Amino acid sequence: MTENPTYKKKDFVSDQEVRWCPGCGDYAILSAVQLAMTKIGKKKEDIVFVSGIGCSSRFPYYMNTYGLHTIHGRAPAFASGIKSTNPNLSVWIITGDGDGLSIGGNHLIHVLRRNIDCNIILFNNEIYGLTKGQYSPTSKQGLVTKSTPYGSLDRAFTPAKLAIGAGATFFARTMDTDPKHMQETALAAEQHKGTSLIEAYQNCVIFNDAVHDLYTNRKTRDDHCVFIEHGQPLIFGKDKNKGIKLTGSKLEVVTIGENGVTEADLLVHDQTDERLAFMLAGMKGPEFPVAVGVLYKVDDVHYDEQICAQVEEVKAKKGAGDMTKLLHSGDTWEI
Amino acid sequence: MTENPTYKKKDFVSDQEVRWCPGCGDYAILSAVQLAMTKIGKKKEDIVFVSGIGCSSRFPYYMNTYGLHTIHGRAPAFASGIKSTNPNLSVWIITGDGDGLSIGGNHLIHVLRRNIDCNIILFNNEIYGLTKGQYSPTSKQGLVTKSTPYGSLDRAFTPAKLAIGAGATFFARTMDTDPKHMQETALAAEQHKGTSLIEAYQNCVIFNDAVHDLYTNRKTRDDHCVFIEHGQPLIFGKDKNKGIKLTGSKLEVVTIGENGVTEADLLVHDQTDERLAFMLAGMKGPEFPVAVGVLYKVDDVHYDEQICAQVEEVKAKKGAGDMTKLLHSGDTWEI
Amino acid sequence: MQELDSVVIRFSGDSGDGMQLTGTQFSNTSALMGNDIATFPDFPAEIRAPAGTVAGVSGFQVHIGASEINTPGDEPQVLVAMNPAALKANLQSVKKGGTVILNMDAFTENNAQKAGYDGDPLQIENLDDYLVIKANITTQTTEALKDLDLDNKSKARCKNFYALGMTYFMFNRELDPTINWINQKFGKKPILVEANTTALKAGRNFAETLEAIPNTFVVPKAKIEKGTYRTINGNTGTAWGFIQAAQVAGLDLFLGSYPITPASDILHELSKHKNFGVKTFQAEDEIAGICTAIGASYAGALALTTSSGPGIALKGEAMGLAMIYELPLVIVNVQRGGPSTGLPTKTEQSDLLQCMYGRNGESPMIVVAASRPADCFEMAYEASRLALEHMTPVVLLTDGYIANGAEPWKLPDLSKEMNKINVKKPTNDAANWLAYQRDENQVRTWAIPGMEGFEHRLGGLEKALNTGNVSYDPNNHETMCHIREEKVQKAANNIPLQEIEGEDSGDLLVVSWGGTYGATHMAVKELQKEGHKVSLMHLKYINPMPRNVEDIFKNFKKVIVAELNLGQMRQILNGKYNLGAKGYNKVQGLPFKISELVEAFKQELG
Amino acid sequence: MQELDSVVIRFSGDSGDGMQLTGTQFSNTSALMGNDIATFPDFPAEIRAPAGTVAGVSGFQVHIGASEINTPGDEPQVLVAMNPAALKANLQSVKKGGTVILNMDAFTENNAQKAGYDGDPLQIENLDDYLVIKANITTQTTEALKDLDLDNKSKARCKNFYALGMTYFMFNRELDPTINWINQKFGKKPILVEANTTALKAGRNFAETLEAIPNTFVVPKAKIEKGTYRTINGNTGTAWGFIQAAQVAGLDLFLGSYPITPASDILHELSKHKNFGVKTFQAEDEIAGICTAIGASYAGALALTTSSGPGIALKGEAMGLAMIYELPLVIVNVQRGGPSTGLPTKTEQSDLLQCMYGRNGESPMIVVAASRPADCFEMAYEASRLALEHMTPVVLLTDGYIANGAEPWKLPDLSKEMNKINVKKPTNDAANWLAYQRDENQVRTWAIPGMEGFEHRLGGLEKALNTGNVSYDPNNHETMCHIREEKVQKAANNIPLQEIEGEDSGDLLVVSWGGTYGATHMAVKELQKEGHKVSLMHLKYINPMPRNVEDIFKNFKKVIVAELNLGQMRQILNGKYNLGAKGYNKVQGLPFKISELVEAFKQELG
Ligand SMILES: Cc1ncc(C[n+]2csc(CCOP(=O)(O)OP(=O)(O)O)c2C)c(N)n1
Ligand SMILES: Cc1ncc(C[n+]2csc(CCOP(=O)(O)OP(=O)(O)O)c2C)c(N)n1
Ligand code: SF4
Ligand code: SF4
Ligand SMILES: [Mg+2]
Ligand SMILES: [Mg+2]
Repeated sequence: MTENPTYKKKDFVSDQEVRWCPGCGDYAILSAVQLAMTKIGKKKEDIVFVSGIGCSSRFPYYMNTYGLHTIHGRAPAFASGIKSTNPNLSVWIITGDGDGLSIGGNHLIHVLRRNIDCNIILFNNEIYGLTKGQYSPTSKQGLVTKSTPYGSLDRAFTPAKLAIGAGATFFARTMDTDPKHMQETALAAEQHKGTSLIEAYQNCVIFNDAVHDLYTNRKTRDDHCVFIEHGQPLIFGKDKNKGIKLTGSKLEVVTIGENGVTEADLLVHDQTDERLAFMLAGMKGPEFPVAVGVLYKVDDVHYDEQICAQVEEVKAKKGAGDMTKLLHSGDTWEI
Repeated sequence: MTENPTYKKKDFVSDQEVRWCPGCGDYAILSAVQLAMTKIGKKKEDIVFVSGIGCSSRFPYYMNTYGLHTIHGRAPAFASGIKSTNPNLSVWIITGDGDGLSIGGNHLIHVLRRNIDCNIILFNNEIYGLTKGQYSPTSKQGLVTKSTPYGSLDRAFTPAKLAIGAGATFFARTMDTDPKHMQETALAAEQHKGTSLIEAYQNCVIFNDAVHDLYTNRKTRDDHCVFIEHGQPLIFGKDKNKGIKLTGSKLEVVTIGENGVTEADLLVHDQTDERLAFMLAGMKGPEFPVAVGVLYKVDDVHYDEQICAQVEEVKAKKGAGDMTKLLHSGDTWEI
Repeated sequence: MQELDSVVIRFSGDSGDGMQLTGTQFSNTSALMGNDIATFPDFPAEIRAPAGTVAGVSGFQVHIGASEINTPGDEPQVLVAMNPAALKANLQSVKKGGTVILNMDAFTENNAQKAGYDGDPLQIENLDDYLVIKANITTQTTEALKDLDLDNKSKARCKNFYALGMTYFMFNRELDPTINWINQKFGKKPILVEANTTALKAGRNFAETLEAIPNTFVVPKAKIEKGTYRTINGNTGTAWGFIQAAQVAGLDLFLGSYPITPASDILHELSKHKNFGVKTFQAEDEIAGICTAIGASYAGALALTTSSGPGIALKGEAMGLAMIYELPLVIVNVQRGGPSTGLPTKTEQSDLLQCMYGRNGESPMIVVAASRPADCFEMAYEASRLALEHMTPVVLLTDGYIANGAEPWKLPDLSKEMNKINVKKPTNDAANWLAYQRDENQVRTWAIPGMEGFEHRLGGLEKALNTGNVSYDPNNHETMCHIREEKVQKAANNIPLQEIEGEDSGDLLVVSWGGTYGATHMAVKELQKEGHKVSLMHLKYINPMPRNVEDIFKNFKKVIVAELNLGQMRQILNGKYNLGAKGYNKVQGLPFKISELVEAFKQELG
Repeated sequence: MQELDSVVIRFSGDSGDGMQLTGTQFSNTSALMGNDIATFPDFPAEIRAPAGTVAGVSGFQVHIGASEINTPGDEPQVLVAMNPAALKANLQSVKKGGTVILNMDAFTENNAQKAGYDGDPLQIENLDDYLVIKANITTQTTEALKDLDLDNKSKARCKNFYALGMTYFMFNRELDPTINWINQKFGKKPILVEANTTALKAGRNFAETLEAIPNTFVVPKAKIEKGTYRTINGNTGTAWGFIQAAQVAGLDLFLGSYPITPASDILHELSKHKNFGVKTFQAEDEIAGICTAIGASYAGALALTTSSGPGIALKGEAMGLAMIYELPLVIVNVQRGGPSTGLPTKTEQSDLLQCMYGRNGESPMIVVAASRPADCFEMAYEASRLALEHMTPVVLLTDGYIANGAEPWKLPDLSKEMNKINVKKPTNDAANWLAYQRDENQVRTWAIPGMEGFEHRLGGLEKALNTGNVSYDPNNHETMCHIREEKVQKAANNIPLQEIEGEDSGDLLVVSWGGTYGATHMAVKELQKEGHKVSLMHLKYINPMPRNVEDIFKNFKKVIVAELNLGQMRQILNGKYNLGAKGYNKVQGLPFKISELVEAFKQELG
């Protein structure tokens, strides 16, 4: 392996003007990802950003790497083709809650199932931004939007639950208002071999402003998010005195020092425990804090590696293909 | 409500010749469902069977009810339209592991999310039957099929996990070799308000024979299936002496009477506990028995009821629509 | 005060400047004052492109007249440019001698740069041919509102009403309609009512005292047909046409749809009218959109799906299914600039062949197209009527231009002016009913779940004649393919004969279809006035075509097909009638200008 | 022993009777013995329809000859019917005077009923015109195998080899090729080798002793071109053609596909050849199939997607994207009976317009079609070559008939007979490279991830000339639409000129395309022999068409377009060249018969 050049953030800034609404959460994510790219140890020309359609999906235009802005919902399929063709590439999928979970839900669960080694950032603003504000599969029931003037009727997906149910091997949550965490999460995703799904809480100032406020606002964040780490107890709160306890299959918020609760009583995060990850995935406010960080990470075979390995195996077994031989295989005759 | 006629099974047998391979598991399911129909308390003309494409999807032709044989993978969407239009109908979706989980995966998770009050029977034979034997999203990794002569590479979905992750409110497992259980499960599904997903282990004698044998064969079934019931401890085995114990987030197979284990130590099934259901969903052989029966059932709003309620609400609020009024609403002027 | 027969004004500014609203107010006021109008909202492609850039310019063009107005006009005579980018984007299209109103507050160095000017825009652009009115619109607005208890930003946001006030003076518009609108809109926030009203009046007063406006104009009432009028845009008209069809047919209306520009507004509009028994289902994708609609149709609703090009591409398989099911269904394609994602906010007519042929197998379908914003109501109604009476999916084509464009609409007398709709319910004789038994028009009947004794199954496999059971018989397949084709063709007996504008014979027949009517109509009229033997055949019924179409062609020496694509209708007509017709084609994402058509037709006349 | 120039035999029985295998053996043996052959496997639509029913009948027709054979024959001269259903399904198509071999063991009352006979089939059918050979094939087979240690069911299963043996005697076929095959196939189970070989021989011997076979026949070697031959079906040929193209281009081959009848076998075949660097990706649906392929193409593979009509309908949106990306891609449509799910196992040519136009916007694409099983290799290669050399998606049309049908194929000399493939990699000058800079054929270059300095982004929005950056400029859009169209049309310089069979001028030009070549070729040849001034223009390059096509039309008084649809190619040709051509159309899920074509063309000749 040749030495990779050392990059600065600006090396990943393309010559295209960034076009999102002023105040949109997308800017912060773009910036964090550009920074993360300087640290992943990949050459610029070996990085591909693939997106669907949506405000968030304009992302690849702004990255000075290879990139595809594709069609609505299908980015995981394009990425799967890219990665299966050239597993050396670092492939990033950028999608939205509409792109990835509405029209693109099937491709998302299938890329997770195949565990193709790529990284997905799902910009969850709980709204269709680009088409000017219709509710999405993550919108809270009852949301009044352009297409639901009397309130939406659908129950919402919890992306984390869906992903784990589909067989994801890596799921993490982060947010636009914590660029450092965003950056670290991107790095952790790239390091994971297999599909890494990052849900990023993202604010759409125009059509769904402050929807994640409880979790992302610096004032309330600490009391409503638990930043989890593998092997660490689940502690949160401004005063670091709250925690999560597990009894049977029930989670509970407790206060350290009250009712005799000590740190030792708290649930310790094990990112390799699928069932635990599923439980954490479901926590939400206001009763519970949401879990932020890597909820789940487990190693398993990944398709892109296997598809290449299988080609090599068969080559080894049958020898490199010889077309003339193939044509003459089986019954032939001379005239 | 007028009295429903009393039906015999033959009332649900259509005039079309049943066309599956001799020995196919589909026959048993058809028969069980026809019997179940006599008990659900619905008039024949108020029942609709909707399917996609596949061997299993020929099902509606054989039911003497209303029915649609649609296109590949989209049955949940058709059913959603039917049920939203006329919530009085009993709507049944028939799908396969290819139809429902490959091309149709997105519609499946979205109908579960919306919790439309219909019943889905997913015929899981872990293969594409109709197209003559390619692997499917539930096929075990490494399966040699027409399209994978060197073994398949994809990891398999566990339908139960996927469904619960997507927000299902009812999930049950049953099998073609236990028609009585199949029938009871169908009845339970119909009684549930919201989307009921039944996974039926089904044998494809031609392309994937005996794939579920461990669980469905009468000889091994009792040792490899735990038939679960709400409020009952998880006991299984020919001698009814094995059970499942839960410690932390870990499940364990124990033997009653060994190492001091008594029935009281066993996990008691609570079908309303989503996290527990997710754990049970993941149990599989040979180490674990698979859970058969209703894994999960919880009440929640269902879209079809809501969409009608919303129409009534708005009518009540604004009065029944008057087109002339609408045309003249806002600014008008006379010439 | 000078009298004008018509005038074209373009309001242009940054996406955040409220130009759509300003243009709409100008249009509505003019309509209320008795002018004929046509509007052309011209959105930027992105949500809030960077402030100040050309990409972020949002425009609204309105054409008002004392006589018939059919297009938003080729060249604006007045341009209101709220910033340098707006000037840059629009100046070249302004008529020489026209007026340009500039908000000088926005002409900063920074903004000039953002707009891509390499220096002072007023120096760089050659403005000699225009009457330039410079006004510090922003500061004057804040100044006018200085006593109000509002932050400066909110005050500045009223600048569009200030600019509107200036144009109201210039064209002698009444302030009341707009003041009423402000009251309604901001009723709950009296401070905003006051701010906007004050800004409007201040703008008007400023213009009155401004020496730079040497002349004011008046556009007299148009001599249009008597009746009650309102303005309507195409998407609203489309939505209402469907509601009306459902009401007349006595059915619930069901829309299965997935949002997409420029079709989403039909979904939005229908969602508001649940009290008409309208159900709107925002599906997970376009495929589910149409499939839920087909399900709803099977269950007995008047069912629709709405989308634009890329979404329609996804519906092809299900459209074929609806066709072989022979269930009523309307598929609306609000066409936009293609191919692929293309130019989402722009207009085009390039999905005609897709709608005709974008399915596997022989899969004929009725296709109709609306000709202008005010025609969408009727054509949505017609599409529904044909779907229900012929038990078939029907494609309704509109486009981004007529979908968003508005014009006055003479409200129909619903009790008299609408065709009856004859829903094909079977008689009660269940015992002898067959799902695919047909009437003389090859139309089958519509039995729905809940009807006792009519239990039946539909499928996508080929069906046996009459019974509809699965059939692999070769001859049956051929028969069924012919029957389905014949059924669609027989709808020709159930649509109006083709009208032509002008003489029945002549040197040139101009053929147009769909949303270009305003422009082709005006261009042909102009040529006719000049004495040319030109007539117009504007098609709204595309498949089947009216029975007299073939005969009409025979009486013209030449045929030219004008359309906003590379020749799709021409391909159909030439293939069908061997006309050897030429085309006038434009694919710029923009509607036709009358002048370019006049020129092209003249050239063809020789 | 009578010498025949050609003979048509149809093996027919229940799905479980092994008729596909029997037919294949007869074909292969005949080919090895030097005959020309053509085959037509005719599957039932369902997997194992109920045993004994007409729906469950599986047939295999083979045409062998001492001279050129191009179709599987209009009417079988020999029918082997393994049960009553097979008799019922096929008797009406057997040539009067032909031979019918019946397995009397299966002619039970029960089976007759299942076949829909209301009594004894031998009484009900009028068999007077046929030579009927009754044999208790099942019992005689079990009898012949009585000493083998096999259960009776397995013994009875060998009855197809017994029947095959009978036909081998009748037509003096050698047993060795089949015995070799049996040895290979069942090598691991000697008991089965013995059983099947014994059955084959027993059948042959039985026929020899049978008085009922009054005559045996010999079909001499065909006088065909010298070379090495093998039999090939269209799907295998297609798969191999792609592998060859990838080898020549020096690229890996990537297939993204979703199974569908009758295209799945291309996926199956390619999956076997991973040692050629072939990757096959069975996607979750057709959309993912094409999208993975586009991704693979962007990453530098020769990328394909394969499907049939309903699956192609789903790919429209992504095809449009590949088109605007201008990436190489081949989309194979193995056409089947439509519309909708239609007749999945039957053949048709009704997806032509879908492939040409089934996308939003102006979205031109190269379209080519293979003419016969042995042509699929070449056309798959050509499709790949054109995709790579013109940086565009290319549609390759085949159909169920040529996909499953087999014929002898003279193996090409790969080192000489294949066109070079010129992959459009950019030169190393990254600094001056632009993604959409073009050569004289409007073709851009292909830079792939991993190439330093060529980082670029592609998207589905309209692109600026040369740079490929997003552009909403109206004139640029028009320019780009024209360029993309021109690029496709320029490929006409890179394909062979159109050949015609027969004179350059005459009374009638027959136009056909794709998989019907065998029949139209034979029909025209027959008419030419009769002295008619008829020529054949068989199109394989559909968009663009060869440059000389328009001129060819000019020299014929009439044109007739023969196709297995309701007139799709006719619509295109008439629309393009204003021919006023008539059509001969058939939509029965079946290929053309030579005789029906001869009759139709004669009628058109007047
Ligand atoms: C096939 C197709 N259907 C619909 C659309 C319209 N569309 C574009 S983006 C979008 C949803 C965007 O929402 P999301 O993915 O949440 O992205 P955001 O804009 O919120 O970042 C829709 C419906 C399209 N471009 N193509
Ligand atoms: C759009 C489309 N794609 C592909 C097919 C081909 N196809 C039909 S059924 C099927 C898979 C069937 O598998 P499954 O759903 O598991 O049903 P089974 O036959 O096993 O009961 C496929 C790929 C089709 N009919 N339509
Ligand atoms: S609409 Fe919302 S998501 Fe889109 S750019 Fe604007 S703020 Fe961001
Ligand atoms: S192929 Fe398999 S699933 Fe299909 S009918 Fe036969 S046994 Fe059943
Ligand atoms: Mg969003
Ligand atoms: Mg299956």
